[in-house]
Amino acid sequence: MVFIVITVIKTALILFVLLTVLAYLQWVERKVIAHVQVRMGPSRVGPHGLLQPLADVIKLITKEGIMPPHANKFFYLLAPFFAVFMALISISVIPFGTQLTVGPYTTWMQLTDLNVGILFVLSISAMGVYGIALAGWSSNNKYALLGGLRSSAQMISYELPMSLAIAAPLLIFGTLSLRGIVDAQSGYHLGVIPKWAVFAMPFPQIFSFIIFLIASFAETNRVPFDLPEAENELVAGFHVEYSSMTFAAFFMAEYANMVTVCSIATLLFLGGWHPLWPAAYGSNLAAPLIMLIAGAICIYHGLNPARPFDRFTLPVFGVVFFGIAGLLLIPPVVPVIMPIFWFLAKTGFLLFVFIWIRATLPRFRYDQLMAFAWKGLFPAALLNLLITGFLVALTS
Amino acid sequence: MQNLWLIPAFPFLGFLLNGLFGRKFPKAVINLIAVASVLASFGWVLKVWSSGGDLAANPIHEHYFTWMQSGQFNVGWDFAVDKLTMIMLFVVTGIGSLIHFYATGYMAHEEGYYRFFAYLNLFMFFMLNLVLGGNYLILFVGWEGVGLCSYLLVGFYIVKKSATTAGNKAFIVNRIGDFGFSLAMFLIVVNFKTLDFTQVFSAAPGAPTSTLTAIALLLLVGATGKSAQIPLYVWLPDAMEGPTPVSALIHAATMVTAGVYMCTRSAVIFLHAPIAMETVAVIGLATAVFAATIGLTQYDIKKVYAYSTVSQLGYMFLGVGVGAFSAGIWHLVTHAFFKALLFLGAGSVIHACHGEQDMRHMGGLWKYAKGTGATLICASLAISGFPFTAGYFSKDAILGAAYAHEPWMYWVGVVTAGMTAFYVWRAFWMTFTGEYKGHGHPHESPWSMLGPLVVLAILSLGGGFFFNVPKILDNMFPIKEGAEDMTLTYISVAFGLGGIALSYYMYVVNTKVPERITAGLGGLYTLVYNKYFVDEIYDTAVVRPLVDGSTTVLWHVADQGIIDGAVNGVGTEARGIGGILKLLQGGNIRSYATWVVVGAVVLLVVMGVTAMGFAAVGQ
Amino acid sequence: MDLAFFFVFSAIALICAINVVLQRHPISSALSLVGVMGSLAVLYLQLGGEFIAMAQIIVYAGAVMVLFIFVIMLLNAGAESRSGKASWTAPLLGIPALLAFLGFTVYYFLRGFNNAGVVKFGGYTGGSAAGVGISLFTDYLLPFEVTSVLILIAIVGAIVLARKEMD
Amino acid sequence: MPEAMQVLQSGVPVSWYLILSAVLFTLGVAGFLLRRSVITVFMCIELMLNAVNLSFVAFSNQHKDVSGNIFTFFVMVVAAAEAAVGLAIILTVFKNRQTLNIDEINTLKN
Repeated sequence: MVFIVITVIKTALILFVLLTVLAYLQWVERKVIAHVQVRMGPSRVGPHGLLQPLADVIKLITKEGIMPPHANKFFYLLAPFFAVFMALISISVIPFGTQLTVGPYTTWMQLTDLNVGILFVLSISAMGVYGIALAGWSSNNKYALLGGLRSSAQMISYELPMSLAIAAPLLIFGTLSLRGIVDAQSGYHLGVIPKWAVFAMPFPQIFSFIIFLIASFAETNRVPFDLPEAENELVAGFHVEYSSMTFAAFFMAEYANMVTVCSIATLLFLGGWHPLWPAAYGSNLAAPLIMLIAGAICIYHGLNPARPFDRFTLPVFGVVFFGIAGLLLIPPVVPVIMPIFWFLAKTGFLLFVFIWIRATLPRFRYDQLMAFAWKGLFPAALLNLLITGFLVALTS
Repeated sequence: MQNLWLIPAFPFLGFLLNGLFGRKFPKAVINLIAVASVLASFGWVLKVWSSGGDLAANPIHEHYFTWMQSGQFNVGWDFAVDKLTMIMLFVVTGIGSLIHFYATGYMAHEEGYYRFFAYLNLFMFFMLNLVLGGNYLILFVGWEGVGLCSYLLVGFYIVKKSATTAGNKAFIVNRIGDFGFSLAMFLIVVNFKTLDFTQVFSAAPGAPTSTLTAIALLLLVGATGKSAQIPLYVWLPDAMEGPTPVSALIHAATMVTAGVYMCTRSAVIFLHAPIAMETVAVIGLATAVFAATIGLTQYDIKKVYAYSTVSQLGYMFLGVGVGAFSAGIWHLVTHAFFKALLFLGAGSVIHACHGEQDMRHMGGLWKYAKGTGATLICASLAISGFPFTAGYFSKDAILGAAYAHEPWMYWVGVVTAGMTAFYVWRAFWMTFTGEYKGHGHPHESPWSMLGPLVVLAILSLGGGFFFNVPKILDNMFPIKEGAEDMTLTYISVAFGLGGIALSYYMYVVNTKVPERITAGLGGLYTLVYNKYFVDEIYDTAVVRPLVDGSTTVLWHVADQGIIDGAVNGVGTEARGIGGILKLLQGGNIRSYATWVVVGAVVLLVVMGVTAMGFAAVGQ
Repeated sequence: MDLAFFFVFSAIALICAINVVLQRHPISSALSLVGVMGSLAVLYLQLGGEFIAMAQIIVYAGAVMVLFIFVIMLLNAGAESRSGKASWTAPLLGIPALLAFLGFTVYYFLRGFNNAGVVKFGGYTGGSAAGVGISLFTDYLLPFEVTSVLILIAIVGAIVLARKEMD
Repeated sequence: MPEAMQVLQSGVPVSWYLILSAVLFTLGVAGFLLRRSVITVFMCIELMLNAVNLSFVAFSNQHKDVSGNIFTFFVMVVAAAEAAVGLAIILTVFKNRQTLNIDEINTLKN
């Protein structure tokens, strides 16, 4: 009974946080890209456009949902649901932190831990193709169909290097459970270098990390592999016919997938919630320090504002940041919050890389995409797996 | 953990670097990589030797990973080092590095420079695998690998037809031997359920003599192939088409002695198979004398040394065959010294004469190439068993053991020793004394070539003192007593000196004698000069029949006649029957499927009505 | 608990399987087949075959069926046509035979396995990735290697067949 | 029957899985017999394979022996290869005959 209650609470919490993050991730993306391109980005709705996501949601809800003629209604409506379902479900096996004890109850910061967790994630991402393929097929539109075909081919092709890249670190960890994987990366070489997979002996998994990142760009249909929704050739690819909430569903699915692959990369290669350097050298102070700096910056810009309303908004943010910093310094909070902080920091960094790449790179041509997958990425992943296996066999 | 795997790893790394990127590298880099890699493994061997402790009491054995496992059969990637291996390691890496160094000078002006050194490093890798291997399969990997490298290097001058054919010959003849070897391994697996040396040798004494004899004989087949013994020696002389450093390293010092090493390694099996031992001894002796007689008449300097290599290998097998394993290994070591020296010297001579190999067009080189000449003198003394040179000790040990075993073997061996001395010195006189009859101006070789020569010369003079192999291997192969009769030594030495003197008389004092002897002997001479027509005999006796037989019998008769006839007959028959059955073929897949289902139901009914059906179902 | 689990997912599997047979449109059949595979994967989990369950989803649902859908989309295959001379052997002879087949098998299973024991979660964990892997690379090594050759052949065959110009 | 109830409390009888697999197999065969689209027929074959896999896994659970899982694994591999080649064949057939109706693909007869 208690177990069920706890699980329900955890589910609600995770879902709430995740959905908020998804909404604001899009705001962050627009802001970052804007600043990369020396624009201001959303700034009308609320201070610094902070309420933009809300406005978008309202807009999407109130729009009219259009049903294209001669479309297969059932699949047309099933597709977005399927996509978002598959995108959200794999979050359930991702551990965010260590054990958490509230009064008499102790639980892991993770919905559930499967013995084959990583395989589960792989299988879910494999199922993700259906949403897009169905959408492309069922909306009875040649651009959509092309987009669907492209994306299914692309996803199948890039799943191989992805799986191979995942297999290499698994050889070192010797477990498939995500929690076990993170535990296997605890500790430090020479007391300072973290035992993450990217620094793992006998063969640092840096290559498989890079391969995994590239493949996950393709898996999430992000630039430079966003051919399924290439605006200028396929107008909008598989979701050209979708509008209002169904369109929002696809949008959400894409961002949810981003979050998933980033957290998987964090767990597999960047040591999950383990800090970058030992707590002995004060890794626990990193979080409050960052918050303090952020607060200081806000205050400073508030005192000599660039825009009129900065005079009011920025100091408020500064105070908020100071408050968070103070919160992070409370001893009982530290052991609970630090793992989460490190996990979120790494994931956030990877998400930033995703956005950064989108702001930087142009799109591949389709044949280049396939050639890259089969002639470049796949052999590289295979070779990496081979070397890793050989060295592991030699040293174990 | 001594990390033995590093020893072969260094040359392999060199091979990868030179083989993959050598095309881009300047020669200096290629030299550096090639020589440094071999030197590195030599250094690691030294390190292992110094820190290895008492190898006799507790040999090193390292298991890296299970290579293949199926049922109870299990082969691991094991390296093992005992004293025998240690000796071989020193010979291979030591002489290997010397010859690499020499090759940098000798090959300086050749095409495909990087290719040559890549192959050479690859050879070192496989040879070290062969020596280090802790079970027959690893040994076999090395065994095949060195065969491959020998093929690649013999055919190194890819534009020369003769070179490529020689490479093919070496490879194909070796196949026969390897076939025997693999059969032997199968037998071992069947009888002992393992290929691991220690397990096999601990189990061997218990096995029936017949089995052991079969295994030993098959191993011997393999050895004759790799070590150029009768009847499979024919490839070695042709292998001289390869560059001279290759002849020195592969076809004199290391690879060709692999057979001897393998037989010594399997000593336990051989000791329990007396018949096989006799065979080994007889084959060794026969090869020794046979090759020696051919060597008497050759004019190509490298051919002369090649045949002397064959006959010296015969000596080693004689030693193994009469049970003096340590003596065989001893001769292996010393022979590695002076024969490598002979070949390198020959290479230097050829270098001096602008690629001329026929001794009739040389002569009088002494005043041009004193260094080469001096080193060659040392080598020739050593091989003819001049007292207190390296060859003297080892050959003497073998002959003594042979006498203790069978006096007549001793006498034949002694006569062979005389012949050896004769033709080696004949070669020396013909090259270095008299007038220069070649073209161009001969010149001394660069120091990169002379340096190794000097080192090897010292070794061939003093090697007997430095490495007293029988003492080192005393715990593995107890020294045979009874060979202490000094008169035997005197006799063999006398024969050796006699050979030298006779050759001096015939080729320096009175150079008319040889023609007269050739004229006198007539047919016999042509017979020997043409190497007893063995190649021709093999050609008519083995190759032609195979080709013709397969064309006439297999192709025309068997294939076209019987098989095709049968097939066509069946075809016509089938067409007849099909004519009736085709009425069932509606071409509709679903109706076929229906019939399948009906068949399944019938099967189930049968299962049901028969009691065994229920038994099967209800497990 | 186990019973409810079994009933739910076997029901889904059965409904989807019936759907596979009855749906007129290939895509509908394909998706129903995906449903069958998914529920079978869950049943595998219950039977203690974790690895196989995941492999079922990754390989079958994730790759094979996607290939099917891909081809269906490529050929733009609509609802099947009733043209062509149908064979009446199939329904007339096949269906009764099929029913007989079903009856016999079910009878044998009930008869032969009535005391074969019961299945429950965690009752058997040999099907974990480790268990499968160890058995696969020791006892079944040779078949494993052979399958790799099989796959190679399949790849070559597929490429040769699907080339643009069949020259 | 109290003991039967008690058995059911403890878990699901293996035989039920086998019966389920038998039914699925039968459905697959039925689809093979009744459907006309080549692709659907092919999918029915996959359905039969899945049914057999289920019985394999059930046996493996019954005998507490992993071999059943291994067989399933091999069946999957073979099915994947088969799907690749089979679909390629279907593509070629469609290219040459512009039809997917299995009743019209019947030139191999008499």
